[in-house]
Amino acid sequence: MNIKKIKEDFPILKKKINGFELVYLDNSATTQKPIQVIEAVNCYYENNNANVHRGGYELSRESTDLYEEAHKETAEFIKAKKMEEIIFTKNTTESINLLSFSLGEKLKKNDVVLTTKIEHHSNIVPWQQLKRKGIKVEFVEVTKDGKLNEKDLEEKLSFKPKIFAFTGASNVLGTVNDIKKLVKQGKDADALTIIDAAQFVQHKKINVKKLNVDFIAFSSHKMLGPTGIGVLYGKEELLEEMPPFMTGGDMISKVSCEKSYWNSLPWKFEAGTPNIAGGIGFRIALKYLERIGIEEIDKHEQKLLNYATKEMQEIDGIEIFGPEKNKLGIISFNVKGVHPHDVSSVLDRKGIAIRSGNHCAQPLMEELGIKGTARASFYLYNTKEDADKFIEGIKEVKKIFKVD
Amino acid sequence: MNIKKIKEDFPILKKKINGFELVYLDNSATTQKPIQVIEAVNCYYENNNANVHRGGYELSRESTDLYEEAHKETAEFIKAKKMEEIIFTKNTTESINLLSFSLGEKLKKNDVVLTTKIEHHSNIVPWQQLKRKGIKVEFVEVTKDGKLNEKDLEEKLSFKPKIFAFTGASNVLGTVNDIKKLVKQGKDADALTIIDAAQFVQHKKINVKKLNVDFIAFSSHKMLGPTGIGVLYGKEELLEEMPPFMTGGDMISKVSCEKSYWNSLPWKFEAGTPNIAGGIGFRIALKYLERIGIEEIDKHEQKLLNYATKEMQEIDGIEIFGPEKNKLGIISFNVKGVHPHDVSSVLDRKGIAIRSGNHCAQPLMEELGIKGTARASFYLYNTKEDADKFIEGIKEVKKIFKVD
Amino acid sequence: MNEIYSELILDLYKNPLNYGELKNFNIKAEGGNPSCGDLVIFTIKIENNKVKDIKFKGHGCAISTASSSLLTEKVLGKTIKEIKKISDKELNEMLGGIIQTRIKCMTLGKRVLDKAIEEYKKSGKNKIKVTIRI
Amino acid sequence: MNEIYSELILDLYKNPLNYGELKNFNIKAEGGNPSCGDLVIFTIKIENNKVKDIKFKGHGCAISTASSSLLTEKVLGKTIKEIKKISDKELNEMLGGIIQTRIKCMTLGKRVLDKAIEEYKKSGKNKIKVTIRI
Ligand SMILES: Cc1ncc(COP(=O)(O)O)c(C=O)c1O
Ligand SMILES: Cc1ncc(COP(=O)(O)O)c(C=O)c1O
Repeated sequence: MNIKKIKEDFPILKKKINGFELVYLDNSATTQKPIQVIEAVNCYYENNNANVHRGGYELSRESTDLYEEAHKETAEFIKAKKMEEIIFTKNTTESINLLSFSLGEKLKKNDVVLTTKIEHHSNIVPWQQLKRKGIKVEFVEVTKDGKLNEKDLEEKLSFKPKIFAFTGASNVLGTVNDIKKLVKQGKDADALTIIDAAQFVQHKKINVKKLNVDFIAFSSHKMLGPTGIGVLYGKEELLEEMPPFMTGGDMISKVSCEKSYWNSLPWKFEAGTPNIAGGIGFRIALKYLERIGIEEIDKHEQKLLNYATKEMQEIDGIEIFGPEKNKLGIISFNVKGVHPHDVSSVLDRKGIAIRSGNHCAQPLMEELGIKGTARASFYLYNTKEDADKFIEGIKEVKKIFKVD
Repeated sequence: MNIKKIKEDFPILKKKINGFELVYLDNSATTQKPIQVIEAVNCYYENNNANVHRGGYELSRESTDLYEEAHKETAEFIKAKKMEEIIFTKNTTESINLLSFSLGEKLKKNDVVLTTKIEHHSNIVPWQQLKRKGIKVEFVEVTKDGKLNEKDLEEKLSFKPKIFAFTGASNVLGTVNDIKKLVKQGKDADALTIIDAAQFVQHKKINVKKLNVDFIAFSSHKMLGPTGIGVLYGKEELLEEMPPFMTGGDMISKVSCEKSYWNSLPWKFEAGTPNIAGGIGFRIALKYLERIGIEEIDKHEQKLLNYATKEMQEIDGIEIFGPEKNKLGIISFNVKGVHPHDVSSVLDRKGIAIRSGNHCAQPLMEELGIKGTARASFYLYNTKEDADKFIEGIKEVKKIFKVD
Repeated sequence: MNEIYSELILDLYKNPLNYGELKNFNIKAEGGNPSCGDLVIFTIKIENNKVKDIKFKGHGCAISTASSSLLTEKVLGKTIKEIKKISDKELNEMLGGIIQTRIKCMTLGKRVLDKAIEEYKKSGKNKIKVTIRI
Repeated sequence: MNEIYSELILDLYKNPLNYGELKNFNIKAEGGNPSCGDLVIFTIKIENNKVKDIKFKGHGCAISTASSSLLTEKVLGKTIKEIKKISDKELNEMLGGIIQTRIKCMTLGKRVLDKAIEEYKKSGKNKIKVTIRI
């Protein structure tokens, strides 16, 4: 993996912030885009733009083909059986909402949905909405170092939840869940299994067929792709049975004033004109990731993680949250005596972009007994120099706030 | 209005289809994008890409500002009171689904939703879904030339529907509704008024404040903007009262395992990472339209419409559907003895892109007693030469099919 | 000559062979694509696993009409197995080549026919009437 | 010197003036931005429409803490009307200038104070306790 060459592909990394070269360490929130993806979107608008599905002319055939190709590429990326199992949404959040609405139709009073305390709000709030129907939402407890409490999990699964929705990896702590085991445990309890893979697929290989998971959700913008495109994978036989979520154009086959009939998969779940350019750009992002290799990317991140963690441990007054092993390239931390917002502002002054706050995971924050953290997250274009600048920045924070 | 200069702005119009210069006449389905919009999307990815709302660093501030600016520009474009009234969705279809889900929460058994028989599926099917809750959906009848039947409208409004949802203009026939009158009639009947403005705002000026309409919905991709961005305008006081539609990140202010609190408007209705690049590109599309002037564009379309209609009336065996006056630059027609698909294929061979089919308006087709039509729709970059080529194409259709 | 529709397609569209409906059939299959509005109805008489007689009607574009019509010609006298084997490519060649944007129109009749025969076999080769949505 | 936080901000963050809670107050206002987690609680004693005493507590970043603290200094002895007039710009200048990305942190305290005084006036200047979400 040639980082120098990879960096060249990302135009934004040449940008200066406050006179310093951008060091982008907020990859868990969203990633930057390589020129290949930017140009794919361009190229679509300059050469193939037309509405999909409907047209009987050449241009529309081109855009329809390109948009379908994007579904096929996605199916291959996660090793789905076929593109009928790939639904494009706006983002992970919409994918999970689709599930909560559509699966929710069939749930009954007192049915249980099980999720966990390390989830992003997107995998909590949609399920909470089902409470109005008398459905119960339970949460698997979390250990002090940010892992799922196995005993509690077993106990909660013993109550036979209808749905078990959990994250592949924590966006706050980097905790990587053993998804194979969790899916099996869920299946054994007869629950539908859903993985929030928004922090997983860009770092770890996934094979949904082998995994036998029912649904997974993730976002293009977190894996080098355009904004406004998310994915919902679902097993064909499940998707066939489910009622649609949003309705309107493109997702129906026949409409009369009395009744409507749904289109075939995956279009049944894609109502209205989709984000065609976004889908087409996403395909190129997937190709880019595949060319570099997810495993290579993961290895690279792990190197940076280990290096930066070790360096940080040398500094007094730093608390790092999360597990020691099985962790993404994410460092969630606090500098004693300094508010996370201030940590991030000082770093920003040197062009280093990290995030601070509760990271859309308030229940986890509460569990950890903190208000927020500062968070640096690495991706394929980050270098050892980036990590060094980050460490230097933290030292500067301590100097400015005189907390030595 | 300098069409030649305008055409220069649209890179795709230089494309050759089957050896002929592209004549794009499917603008009702989606419009082409000027280089300014394409570059705005580019520029965002190359200079400002970061997640919005959450970050305390410079890059994130830039993207947040740009994304908010897009809301403000949209508010100005339709003369809304403030950007809090502007919600970005994926498309018109999502906007109307948002309403059907959120307003639907408060509707009761036997409440009536009134829509019309000239609607696009997107303003029919979402309302039909409420039937499961015992809500009734009624349709205003349509006259033979594709206008709303006024007597029927009055009668159906007298049954006091809770919601009156109608299109600003028909995507099939071009019929422009008297939205001022319709809103007033709806209000007088105490109904919430909703305009499907997907075919309206790109051709006719709208002032939602003066109009006093409750909600309007439209799509960026039909007005020079990127795919994957739609708008829902709603009166602030109504949006404040409404429950959110999708839930998750960004749309909440506080989450605990028990309960969640919503964020302020408009974010309460924008769950998850939005289509940031799309929103930013959309702003530039609006600026482009404002610079040229919606009224100027309308005039230009009317000229093309009148010219092409007259020319077509000279040809035997052509049936044109829709009203004679108050019509968008849309010609929906059939060539006697030739299926619409074949009309469009013959034209496509010469690089002329028109649509054929039922145009996502099956109830209207049924009403007109036809299976489908061929449809040409003009926009600001179309020229008299385009119209001439289109007319020539129709003559060729007749020659090939020997229907003279 | 135009380079988009073969003379065969135009002829079959204007004067489709085997247009109509059999009174005496084992299979009646109605199928179509509701979103494009095209509809085709086959009535078929099978004897000894062979197509003894076949007619079609409905409404569709030149390509789907010509294709369905040609198909009736082609399958007459063939066994059920042989029908299955007719490929899209073959159909395309027989029709003199059609444009890429219209493949779905060309295959509509074939898909309905294939499905119908499948159902017929499933039913134990009894008389059936089926409606098929493509 | 660093060019990001003024010495005043750093000082007030470490040793905030008027930190604490009044026992004898007419207004107690708790406000914050739940999504960023910052929280400020003002207790205010008003007499003859003037701020006789004021304290704040809570938790927040350097900027919001310093800003709230400075605000208590600034409004002491002022009338309700005068408080309203303090602009964001003024606040910014008093703090020695803050970076653009953090404007919301700076204005948190001021927004809570403004809202609290509004509620106080609405209540007919009776003793109130309010919770404000920004
Ligand atoms: C009148 C009307 N309403 C709604 C829509 C749906 O728009 P979208 O596909 O962008 O959701 C369309 C577009 O085809 C339309 O013409
Ligand atoms: C674990 C996890 N789930 C869900 C989401 C939501 O993704 P999006 O904002 O793209 O809908 C995120 C992103 O922040 C995440 O990290």
